[in-house]
Amino acid sequence: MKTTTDERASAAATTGDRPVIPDGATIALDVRSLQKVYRTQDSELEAIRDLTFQVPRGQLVCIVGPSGAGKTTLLRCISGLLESTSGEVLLDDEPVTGPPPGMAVVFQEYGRSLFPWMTVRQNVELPLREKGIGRAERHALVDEALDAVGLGDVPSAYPWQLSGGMQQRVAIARAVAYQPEVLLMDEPFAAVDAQTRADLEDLIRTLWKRLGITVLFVTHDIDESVYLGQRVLVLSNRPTVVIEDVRVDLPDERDQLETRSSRRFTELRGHVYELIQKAKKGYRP
Amino acid sequence: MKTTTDERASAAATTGDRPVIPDGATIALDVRSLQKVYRTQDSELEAIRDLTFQVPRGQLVCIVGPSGAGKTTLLRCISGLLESTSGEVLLDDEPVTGPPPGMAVVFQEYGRSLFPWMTVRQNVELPLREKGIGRAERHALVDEALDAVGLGDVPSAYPWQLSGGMQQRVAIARAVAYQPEVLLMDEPFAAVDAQTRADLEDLIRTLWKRLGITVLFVTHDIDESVYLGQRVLVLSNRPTVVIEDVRVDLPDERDQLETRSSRRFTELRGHVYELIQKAKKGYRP
Amino acid sequence: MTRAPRTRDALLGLTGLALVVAVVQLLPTLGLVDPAYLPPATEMFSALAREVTEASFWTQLGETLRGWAIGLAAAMVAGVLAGIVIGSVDFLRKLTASTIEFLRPIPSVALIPLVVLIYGSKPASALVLVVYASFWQVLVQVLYGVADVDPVVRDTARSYRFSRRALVRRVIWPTALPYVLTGFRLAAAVALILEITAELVIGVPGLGNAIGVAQSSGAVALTYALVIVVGLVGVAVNLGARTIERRALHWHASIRRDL
Amino acid sequence: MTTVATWGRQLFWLLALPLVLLTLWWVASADSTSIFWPPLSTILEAFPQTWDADRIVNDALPSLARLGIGYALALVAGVAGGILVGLSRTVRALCEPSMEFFRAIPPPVLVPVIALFAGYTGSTSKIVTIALGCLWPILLNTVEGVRGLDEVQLDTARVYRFRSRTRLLQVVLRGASPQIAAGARQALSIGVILMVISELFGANRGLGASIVQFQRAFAVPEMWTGIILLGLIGVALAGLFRLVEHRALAWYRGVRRADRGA
Amino acid sequence: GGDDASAGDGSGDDTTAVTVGVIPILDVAPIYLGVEQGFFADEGLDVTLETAQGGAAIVPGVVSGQFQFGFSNTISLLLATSEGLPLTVVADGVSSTGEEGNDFGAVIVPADSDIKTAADLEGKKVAVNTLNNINTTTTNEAVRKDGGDPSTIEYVELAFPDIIPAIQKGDVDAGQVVEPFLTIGTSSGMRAVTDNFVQTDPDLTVAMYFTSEQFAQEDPEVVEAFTSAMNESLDYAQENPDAVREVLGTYTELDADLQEQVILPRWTSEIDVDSVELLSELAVTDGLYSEQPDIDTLLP
Ligand SMILES: Nc1ncnc2c1ncn2[C@@H]1O[C@H](COP(=O)(O)OP(=O)(O)OP(=O)(O)O)[C@@H](O)[C@H]1O
Ligand SMILES: Nc1ncnc2c1ncn2[C@@H]1O[C@H](COP(=O)(O)OP(=O)(O)OP(=O)(O)O)[C@@H](O)[C@H]1O
Ligand SMILES: [Mg+2]
Ligand SMILES: [Mg+2]
Repeated sequence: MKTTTDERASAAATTGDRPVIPDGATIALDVRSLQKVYRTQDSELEAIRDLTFQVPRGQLVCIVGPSGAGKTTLLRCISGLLESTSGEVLLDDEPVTGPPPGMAVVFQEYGRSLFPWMTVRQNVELPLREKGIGRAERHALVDEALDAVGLGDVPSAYPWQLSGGMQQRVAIARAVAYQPEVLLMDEPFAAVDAQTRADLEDLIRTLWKRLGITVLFVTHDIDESVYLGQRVLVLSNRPTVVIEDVRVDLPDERDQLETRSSRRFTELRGHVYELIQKAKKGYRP
Repeated sequence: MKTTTDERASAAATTGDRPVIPDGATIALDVRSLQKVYRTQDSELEAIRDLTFQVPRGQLVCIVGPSGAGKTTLLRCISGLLESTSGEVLLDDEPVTGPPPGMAVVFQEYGRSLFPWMTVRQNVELPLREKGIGRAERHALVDEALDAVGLGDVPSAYPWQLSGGMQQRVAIARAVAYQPEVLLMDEPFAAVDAQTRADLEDLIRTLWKRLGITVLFVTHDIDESVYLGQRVLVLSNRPTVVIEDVRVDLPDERDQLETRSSRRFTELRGHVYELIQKAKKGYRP
Repeated sequence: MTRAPRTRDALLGLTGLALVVAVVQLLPTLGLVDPAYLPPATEMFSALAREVTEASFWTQLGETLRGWAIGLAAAMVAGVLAGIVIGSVDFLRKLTASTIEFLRPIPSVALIPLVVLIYGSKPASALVLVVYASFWQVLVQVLYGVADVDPVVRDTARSYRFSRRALVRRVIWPTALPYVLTGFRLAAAVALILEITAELVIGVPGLGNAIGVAQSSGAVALTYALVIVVGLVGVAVNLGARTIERRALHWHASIRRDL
Repeated sequence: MTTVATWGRQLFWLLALPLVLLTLWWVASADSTSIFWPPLSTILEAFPQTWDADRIVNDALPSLARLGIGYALALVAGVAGGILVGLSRTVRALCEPSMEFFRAIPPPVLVPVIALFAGYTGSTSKIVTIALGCLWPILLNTVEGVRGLDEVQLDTARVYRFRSRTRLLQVVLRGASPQIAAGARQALSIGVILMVISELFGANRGLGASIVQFQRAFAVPEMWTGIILLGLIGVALAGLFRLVEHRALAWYRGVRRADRGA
Repeated sequence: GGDDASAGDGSGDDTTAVTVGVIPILDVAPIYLGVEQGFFADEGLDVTLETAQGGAAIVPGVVSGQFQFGFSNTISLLLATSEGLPLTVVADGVSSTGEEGNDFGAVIVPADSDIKTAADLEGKKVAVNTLNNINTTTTNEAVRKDGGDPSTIEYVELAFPDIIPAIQKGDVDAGQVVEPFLTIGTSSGMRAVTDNFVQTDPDLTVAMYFTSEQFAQEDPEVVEAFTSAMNESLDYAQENPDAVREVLGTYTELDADLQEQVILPRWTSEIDVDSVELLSELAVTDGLYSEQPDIDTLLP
């Protein structure tokens, strides 16, 4: 039995006139009253207070929020790397207890997530091998992914021989080559230049459309969140709750120049910017 | 004998009608035909081919360039952490051989540049102690810097208890509290949210004006480079050379809303964007 | 490019050894110690020069090296396997911690009569001592190494759902490798020490036995000459370990920085 | 409430396996007639008579005191030397072969040389023997720890021009401390071993000397009690060590745990 | 040193291979000599000599069957017997010469020491190679006979090679040594204070060859053959001191001068039962064990 759109989630959509979750969509990801408290020896820190949202299969959701809000924490809970304090995360109606199959994560600490003892190519290839993909296909996927992120020429370099942006792109290539069903990305373009960033944005949208994957994309770039997402989840300051679930009612075909200069884009980004400013000032719904 | 403006540098300015280096300014930083080749066991990689530029005392220079161009390499050469292969770097007419006094650096790998065994406060305070600043003043500086980056409430946390953006802000606070004469920053705002980023941009400009420091600021955000800098150095693809030395002839008083919406700002950012695109395509002067 | 500094290193190492030799030469000749108990280096070397011409010396050296190598290899295999298994299974790690602490400090030397009793034939009893003593060295290093896996790296592997095998081979093993090599170097020395001691005390044929004979005959220079041989074996082992390290750990910060 | 439970759990982990092994030993040795494998019950009976107050005060304690002093010396020398060697490629190249040379020499043959300088009968030569043996794991691990330090951290220290003292104490030492701890831990058990070996020479009292004398007098159950006592001392010292490590490396455990989300 | 000592021509048809655990010192010269002379081969034994550092390692070796025979000092054998180890002596090993001032073991002191007689050792620090063993027992007895109180002596254990330097450095006041260290000591100007073996009993049986009871029962013929060859070797050694001095070079590292100078012990095929009994009594006096073991089971 698959859950479908529920009242609560649609009610949260305040921008645009359609709900953030289309009627009848299959829910891939269901986050229910998630709470996360970090416990240290002598103190407790509530990172996430109460998060509830649903993501239908094949949706591209951007998550924005002030620095230190709890976005990384959220992604780590969803990916099953971190145990939540209360509430639950369901993926395809199964509670997440450990990393589920078919999920790829691009970590915020991209540098540390690469294996320094392997070349770029080996880093990208290893998860594919683990997935059991044959040699020929694997090679094709790796080459394609590395080309797509503009690193076709350095497959035999080691991560520590690369610049920060290049390391980040290796991590992206690894996730892309993996052909996941669910893709979690934590500020994946933070270290690349504007032009590369635009290219990578388009790459993610292309992939997403082609493979029909569900994407959760954490970013600090408001323009990026609006340009990329079908929906932007704006989080409050720590302890985190959802301030607003913004539906991005831009046409599905997006273009770096055209879309970004459209009136609706400007409106939306203005709206999100305002929300962030409110969040920073401590506003909570 | 202090070097002053030289022909070559002024000739490089192509935007605006005044040279990028005002006549008669004292040169703080003089980079002369800098070349850097990375040598590994069996290969060589030329990161920087030939860089020559000068920065007068108290100027705020932004550096942009494609990912993997060699910006970090350049900063590391300037800070004396990396030996150049040929050419030289002069700081106040002294050749740089090791880290010079009065310089602060915010590393691109902000997370790794914090000492995990020290609290946030200790991390910020230690360089001040090393500089020989008295207890009371030190405390005031640390508090001020932490407040300025919005971390006044977590001084006794450890870096690993912080989010990525918070870690980055600790590294910034450390550099700011140090009150350097020369400040090198390598994509220092990559991991913070838009609002915080704007605040930090203004913080850097305020500090720069107040203390009259020389700032080299590497960024991927073209708007940021134009908003912040008096001058934007656009680098080519690896092996790096200067594509263009853009003078930012915006008024000295800048404002997030006003400046960014001015016509000249849009022109400049468009120009820089074009340069980056050219650089990405492999254009070299 | 990389050769030059390595030659320089070798020269420096030789300089260091030469300094030691000079000190050993000067102490007795200047009368700081009685040459009857610490003969000048030249005498040691001439005793050594005489010794290396005898076939029996080479037989003894061979016996010592064989016992040492077999024991060390066994300890390495056992220590690495046990270390990885225990280290990566939380339950086992907790369960065995106290027992490991208990067994580790029991001096192998104290086990000699038992060992002689159980493993009648002699090289085997030296072997047991060697394996017992060096096993702990390796095990403990591997345990530390396994615990040192970068959490982000571990998470990456987990999120891509690496199999256990791949986790061990691709993530845990490379992280633990620097520790394993340190363990190897510690264990190699301990194994040599135990091999020699066993030869000395139980009478297992080998260099240690020769040292014992020389000692109880009051042949001081010869004793030192044999000790020098033992030390040189140690130096050779370390050179080998360093070479392996340079190849296997070329990606590691410690090696990278040396380039 | 929770602390009681935590203690209980820790006690369980501490004792579970040893108890199982002891039971096995007990059962396996119960009917033993072999001189060298006396029944565990015999050994345990011999324990209190063998290690009476006199033995503890006059044999065990002086040995432990020597161990403590030797270990402390090794710690200081090993860490200081290790940092020196680890930081400088030149020093490393200069010292390494000589270090390896001395490290390979078994203490039993080195002891006469030590005695030549430190005296034959007093505590000094024993302390030096212990210190020399403990030195290597500490030194080696320190060297490796220093060599593996994070480059960005070192760069940070350089850029902010930390004085060498600060750089050594606050950056190098702290950063290498997890691995130094690994070495120190290893040295601890080597120290116990050497405490025994050092008493094979020029001693008339001491823990190790007692065990050796039992062994030579074929007092097998007593010898076993000595071996067990050594093991117990090892466990106790390891526990003590863990207490210290727990405090000194709190940050390190934090870093590790942080990403596991505790 | 070469090890062609075992290259005897005992390649008869029904030779029995036996391994003997010995200590590479002067005392065991007869067995090396006997092997060289073919005495063992004549008895149908193919002897392999394995050296160990001390009796403590040889006794377990014999009990476990790794060595068929071993060489150990009398006190060690008594101790082993008192702890219930099943051992049987098969031949005498080495005995005191019985000549004052000319024995193979003595307590030595620096030439200028104020220790003149055994009684002067009272309250002094004396080095021995093994605590609570034959050397302390006999030294104690020598002191006792000289009218001193041996309980005040502080014994320190040092390996033989280290005793002389320890005396010279003043770390100890005196030391009990055997050959070749006695000669090394006296030739470097030290003075023998008392011949502890002779003082205890001029006929003192210092060490013996032994086997395990089990082996003695299972292979009485081999034991008999060994005893007879061993006795022959002992007598031969006693009669041919030059041959002894020569064979020393094959299994020790003594230099040529020392080979000539060392005082040889006395070797005899007769076990002096009285002296063994005396040692056993003295061991009780010294507290090595509380109850005398049954000497008859130990001795043949
Ligand atoms: N291991 C930890 N122990 C204690 N507190 C932690 C830990 N990890 C994160 N926190 C705290 O949890 C809060 C949320 O952190 P998180 O990393 O999720 O933020 P974020 O939204 O990803 O921020 P950024 O955009 O800066 O990366 C922060 O206040 C941080 O201090
Ligand atoms: N240690 C190294 N060994 C070999 N090559 C290196 C090393 N460090 C950097 N490089 C190479 O030098 C080039 C420039 O690197 P650098 O880090 O300076 O780039 P960058 O401009 O800072 O890029 P980014 O914006 O992505 O951080 C890259 O191609 C990189 O692969
Ligand atoms: Mg984050
Ligand atoms: Mg960079």
